[in-house]
Amino acid sequence: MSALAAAGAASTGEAVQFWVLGTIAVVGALGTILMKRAVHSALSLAATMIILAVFYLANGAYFLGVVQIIVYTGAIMMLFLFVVMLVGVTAADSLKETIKGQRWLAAACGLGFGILLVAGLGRASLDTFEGLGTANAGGNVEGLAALIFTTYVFAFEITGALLITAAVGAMVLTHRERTERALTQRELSERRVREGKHLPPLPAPGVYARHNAVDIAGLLPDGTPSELTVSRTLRARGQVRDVSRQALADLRALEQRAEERLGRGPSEPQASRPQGRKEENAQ
Amino acid sequence: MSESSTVFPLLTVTAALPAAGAILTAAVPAARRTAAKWLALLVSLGTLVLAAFVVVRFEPDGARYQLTESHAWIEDFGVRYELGVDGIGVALIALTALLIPFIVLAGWHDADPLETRSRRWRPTQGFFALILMVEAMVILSFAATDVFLFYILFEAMLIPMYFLIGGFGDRAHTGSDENAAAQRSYAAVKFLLYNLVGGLIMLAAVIGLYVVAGNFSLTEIAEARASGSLEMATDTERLLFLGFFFAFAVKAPLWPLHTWLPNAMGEATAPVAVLITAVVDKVGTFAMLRFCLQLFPEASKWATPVIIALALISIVYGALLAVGQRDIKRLVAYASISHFGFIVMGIFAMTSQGQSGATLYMVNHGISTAALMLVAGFLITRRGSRLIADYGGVQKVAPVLAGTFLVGGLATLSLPGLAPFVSEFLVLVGTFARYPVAGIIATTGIVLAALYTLVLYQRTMTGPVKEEVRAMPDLKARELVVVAPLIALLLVLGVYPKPLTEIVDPAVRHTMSDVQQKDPRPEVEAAK
Amino acid sequence: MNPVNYLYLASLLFTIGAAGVLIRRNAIVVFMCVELMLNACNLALVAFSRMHGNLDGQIIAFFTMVVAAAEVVVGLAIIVSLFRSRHSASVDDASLMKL
Amino acid sequence: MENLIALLVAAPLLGAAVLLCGGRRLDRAGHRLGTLLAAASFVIGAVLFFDMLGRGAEERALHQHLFSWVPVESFRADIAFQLDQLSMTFVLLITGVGTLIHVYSIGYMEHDERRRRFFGYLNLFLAAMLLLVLADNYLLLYFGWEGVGLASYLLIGFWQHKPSAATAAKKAFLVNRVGDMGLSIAIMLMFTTFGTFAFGPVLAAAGETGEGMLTAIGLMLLLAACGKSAQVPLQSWLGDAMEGPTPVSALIHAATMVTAGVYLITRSGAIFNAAPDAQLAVVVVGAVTLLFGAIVGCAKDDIKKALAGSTMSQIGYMILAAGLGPIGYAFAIMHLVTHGFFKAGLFLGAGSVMHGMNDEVDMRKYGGLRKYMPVTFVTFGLGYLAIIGFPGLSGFWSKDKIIEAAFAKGGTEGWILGAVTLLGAGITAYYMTRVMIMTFFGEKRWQPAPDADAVPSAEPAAEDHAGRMPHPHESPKSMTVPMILLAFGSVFAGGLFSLNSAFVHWLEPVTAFEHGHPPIGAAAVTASTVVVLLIGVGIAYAQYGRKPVPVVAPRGSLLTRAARRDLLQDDFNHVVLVRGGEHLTRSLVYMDHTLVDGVVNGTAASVGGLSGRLRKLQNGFARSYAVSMFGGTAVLIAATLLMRGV
Repeated sequence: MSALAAAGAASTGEAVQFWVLGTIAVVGALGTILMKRAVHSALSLAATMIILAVFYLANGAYFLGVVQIIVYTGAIMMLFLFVVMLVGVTAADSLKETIKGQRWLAAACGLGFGILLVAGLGRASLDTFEGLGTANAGGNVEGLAALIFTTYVFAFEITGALLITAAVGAMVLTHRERTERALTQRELSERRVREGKHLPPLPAPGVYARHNAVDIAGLLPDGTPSELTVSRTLRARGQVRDVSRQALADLRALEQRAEERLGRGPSEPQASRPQGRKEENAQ
Repeated sequence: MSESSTVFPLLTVTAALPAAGAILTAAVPAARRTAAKWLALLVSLGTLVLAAFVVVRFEPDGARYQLTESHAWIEDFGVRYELGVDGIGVALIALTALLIPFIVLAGWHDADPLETRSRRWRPTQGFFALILMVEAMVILSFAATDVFLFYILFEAMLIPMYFLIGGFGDRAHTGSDENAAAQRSYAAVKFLLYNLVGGLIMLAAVIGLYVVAGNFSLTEIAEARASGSLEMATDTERLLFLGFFFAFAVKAPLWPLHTWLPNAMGEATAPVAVLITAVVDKVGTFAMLRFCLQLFPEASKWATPVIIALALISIVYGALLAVGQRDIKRLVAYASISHFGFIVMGIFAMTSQGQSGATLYMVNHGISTAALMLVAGFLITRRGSRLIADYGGVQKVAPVLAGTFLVGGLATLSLPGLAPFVSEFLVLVGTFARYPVAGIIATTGIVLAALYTLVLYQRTMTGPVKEEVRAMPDLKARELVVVAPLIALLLVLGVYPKPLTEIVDPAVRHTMSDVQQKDPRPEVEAAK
Repeated sequence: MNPVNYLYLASLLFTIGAAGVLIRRNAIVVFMCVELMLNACNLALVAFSRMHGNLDGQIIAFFTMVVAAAEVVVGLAIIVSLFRSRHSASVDDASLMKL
Repeated sequence: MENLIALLVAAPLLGAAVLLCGGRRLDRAGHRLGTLLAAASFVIGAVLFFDMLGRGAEERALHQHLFSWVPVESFRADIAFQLDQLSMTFVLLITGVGTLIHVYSIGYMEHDERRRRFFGYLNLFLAAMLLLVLADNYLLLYFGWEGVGLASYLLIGFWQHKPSAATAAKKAFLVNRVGDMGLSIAIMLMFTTFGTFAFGPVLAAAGETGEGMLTAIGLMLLLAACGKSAQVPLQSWLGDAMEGPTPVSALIHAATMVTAGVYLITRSGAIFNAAPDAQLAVVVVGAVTLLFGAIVGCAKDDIKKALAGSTMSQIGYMILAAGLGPIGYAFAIMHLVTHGFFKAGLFLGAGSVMHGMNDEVDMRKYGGLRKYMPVTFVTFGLGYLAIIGFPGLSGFWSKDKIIEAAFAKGGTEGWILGAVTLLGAGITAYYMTRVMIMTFFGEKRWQPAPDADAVPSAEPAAEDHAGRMPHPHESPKSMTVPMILLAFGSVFAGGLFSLNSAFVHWLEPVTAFEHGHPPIGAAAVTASTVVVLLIGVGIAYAQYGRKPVPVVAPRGSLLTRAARRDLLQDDFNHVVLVRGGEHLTRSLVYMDHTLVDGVVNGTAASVGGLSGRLRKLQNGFARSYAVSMFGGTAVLIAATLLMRGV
């Protein structure tokens, strides 16, 4: 990796770096679009971005490289993660395709597009690389600054305006004005009475809980889980864990471990077990 | 054309006055309906005066285009605001400016709101404003010597016409109001679609012309064509010609693109019907004469046989259908189709008689149709029905109405002594000189014309008096003021059309030289 | 190695991103893919700047980043409000464009 | 002096304008004004006539150029008049007879509330007719030609509330229009051939072009003449034209307008002389019509229609004569003039009879009227003698000359034509005698007139007589005086003209005259004419004079029935033209609606359907749109690359 200027031709070191990191970058990109969970996509995208930052540096775009890490990987990706947390896992996450033929079309287009790009690049004569030696002579940042504040000054100003607008817009979009006073608990209960359902507070989740299990629906007397017991958000995310089977499985495991702990003699089990086996055969 | 524009932009002003008048009229508050009417009338009269100035200022033997104005408009595409009139344009501008006051006067009560919907509800103002707007556009399009400018006007004209047809229908309709409204909107949409299609095709041709010629100035292109500095591939020229001609043929209207006219004229009020057939449609035939022949002489000659054939079909076909009509206004519409056939035939006969005849025909047909249609309108408003069968014996109760109606009819069948005869005979002679067969077939048109006119007159005016018409009042003063001048004009132009021909002939001579055509010389001279 | 490979890489990433936009239903992921595409472009720009030996490419890339940031901010805000209103972040649910 | 010519036309034109636009306040004086102006025109005519006599035979023609009418390049039509002997003859006839009939109409139309307009129309007719005969070019002649057509349309349909009248008027105009087609085509041919259509140049240059062209022109002119002069095959309108008031029938459909065809042919003599085939056609038309009209005249019981038939056949004589070329022109015109006198007289007589008989037109309901209306009887009788060509009276001179000329045509043609003309003379004698007897002799066969609504209500004195027995009475002076004058004309005119063939010499400069020599001597022809005449009278007397005339027409022979229906020619028209035309138009209207319109509407519908299908592609999923965008971009890139590659 060259000191201050990316040379016209890449050194072997750079080559190695390219092949290694490039592969990772591609994998990360694929991960971004193939991971089921948004969180994982975000993380793999972050990885790709960091690698891109490295590539920037390798190409003599030091400022950009740094900005890439700070702004992109640091800020934007975090923003993504925040939103993911806010929205949470949704039914939209499944990779199952709902529109008929969409996936094939997408694949075809993507493939064709890629081939076209590669073909175009191949056809273009891009063998002569000046390298940034001269351009970065006075330092990369200074060079950029000189350009930004001379040639591109207007664009620069406008982007400033754009950013401000974006910030304001984001606030406007997300901000929710509370028009009426928040209901007190009393009013809430009165409303419940008026509506005439769930006079008592909602039933608690976590029957058969083995850890603080807000996502396990409580069971009704007939053994069916009751959605009511789970918070709305979890329901919206479809993260309610099915109780009935899971809980019984846990129960059996519990008994087994209890037996082991008590260290029962093998005799009775041996006596009992064949019977049990007989019963099974009989059935 | 150079920047040299006349000291006083007479043409612009002539067109601007009605435009301004339209805006003012539209602005008149709802309560002051009569004021709006008077305003419209005064404006149209003022325009008439300006048009008279145009006629006076125009020197028949002067330059081809006079009163020229030229200002840059869209530099990048060489579009200029370029005006100028030749004899033909002058004649037609005069016709337009002349007819509008009568149209306004005849439609005096046509747009009175039957019920007051709201305080902002003012159809009357809109009606007259639209008429004036049409007048402005038509005048400007007669004066435009820039193809693009012309195209814009040619299309823009449709908007007010659309509203005039669709918005202010004839109140004498058969069947329920909803039904009538449906028919009316059908007619309006049909009118719009037909002309839009034509216009779009023309637009393509206009762009093509720009690609070929590099600018839109009619005069420059025509000069370049004449001097041979601008060569067009034969096919290109023909395609462009067809593009232009199609639009004009729809407007004219030429068979088989005619079917919008009967609907439009049938559903619109009589004055609007006159506006359509006597004024707006003339733009189509005028444009054939000015643009098709000047810009594409070779293609014009190439297409002539087909066009003559179509024109012939229009003549006979229109007349025959007129005979078969049961609705007075539709009958007049089909008669007009027949007459437009004559005009187109005269234009493409490529003889000076044919072309001056065609130009005169445009003017005379405007006047005669106006006379006939407006009287028919008065008749219809009296009885409240458009069906011929609902009339009979009107002559007995309203002799003046019947008399004027008859004169209008006789003009339509081009009786000698009335203006249309001169033009029709010129067209016939002009055509006959080059295409004898066509000329002879066309003459059958005069018999058919007599047939439908007289049948119409007989069924409506003569015979025993029908009960419904027994109480029919004769023409009122306002209506007489509308009809009398038109009839007088018909008589004068029928006996002394010379002033008109003197204005028109030089322009025709120019056009003839554009298409490099000479009148066929008579046999006897040829023999010598 | 010829630095042109960076361009190949960029195009590859771009294509992947585009495909992602097409196949994912989760709006957030779609956004991420858009980001991926933008980054690919940036990479290409940077490579070009190296190729031409001047910094304009980098400038453009810089602007791209800025715009991308703005876009992300607004886009995510939209997603959030959408999720609030209809409890879903699926782009298919917003099929209001249907006639 | 030539400036007076315009006045000839202007006077009646002024009258027409004033009377038609004048409004009700003129109702009382209107008829006088009209008559006055007609008379004025006559006086001017007379002045011009004597002035003309004052000059040598060759420089008698006068010209007046008012202004240029339609000048377009080489197409020059002028409003210009030419008054030569031929025109002068007509001017005198038209204005003279016209004036008399104006006077007559004063009495005849007395009870009609629209008398003012009637006189306006009459003046309009005079103006147009004068324009026709004074024009110095064919286009102006066409002007007058259509003008008289218009006047006749207005006058035939004067009682417009009568559907029959309105229809008759329309029919007349239409049939005339067919003829006008011929005239206009002829003018076009002239223009393309000679480059002009003024009489002088055209007739002078007639020799310079091919005979084929001249024949074409001639035939077209003949067509025009057929239309205007009610010659076969365009004769059908004349019978119905009798729906008009009787003075109109007398003036327009007997004396003047219908003879315009003869004028046209005579005027275009130069063309016909150079085109024998056209001439032959003319002769044939004349001969056929001559017999046709005569036969029809024999069968009609309606007195006016009988007279109309006779008019037809008399004009047939003239046309035939005109077709004979130089040997005939002069006699054609001469017969035209004499015919103008006696036929007008006959019609006025008929009108007077109808006036007395509550407008009864059926001769079978007349009879024995001579005692009740003596003046009418005498004048009518003189007219009768004149028309059958009783030796010494006008008709004799003119008709006899025509028969001679017909024989003089020479060859078999000559014989055939001569025979036809002779036969015609015989039949004329027959049917006129029939009319005479049925009307004035025999016993009374009067019937109470049917009630008013069946009878034309506005025919003067109809309502008050309706339903009552007619009481025939002599007509007022205003009616009898013109009849008497015309009677004088019909007695002496012929003789006067024939005094050392003054008339022929008078016309000779215009219509070159050459003496025709019948193979059998002139005397023999005359003798045979008289014989045939007597035979005709005899038969008629035997049929109608000896035994009483049945009030209800007997069924009659096939020929009779056919003749009553105008020899079925009208029915033919009705079936072929009217019905066929109706079907044609109806089907065309249908076609226009379904086919021409259908195509357009169909296109619109199909476009609608297509767009409906396309809509399905828009499933509203952002991602599928994205796919299409992406694919589009790919295609674009591919395209650019290919462009580069190529």
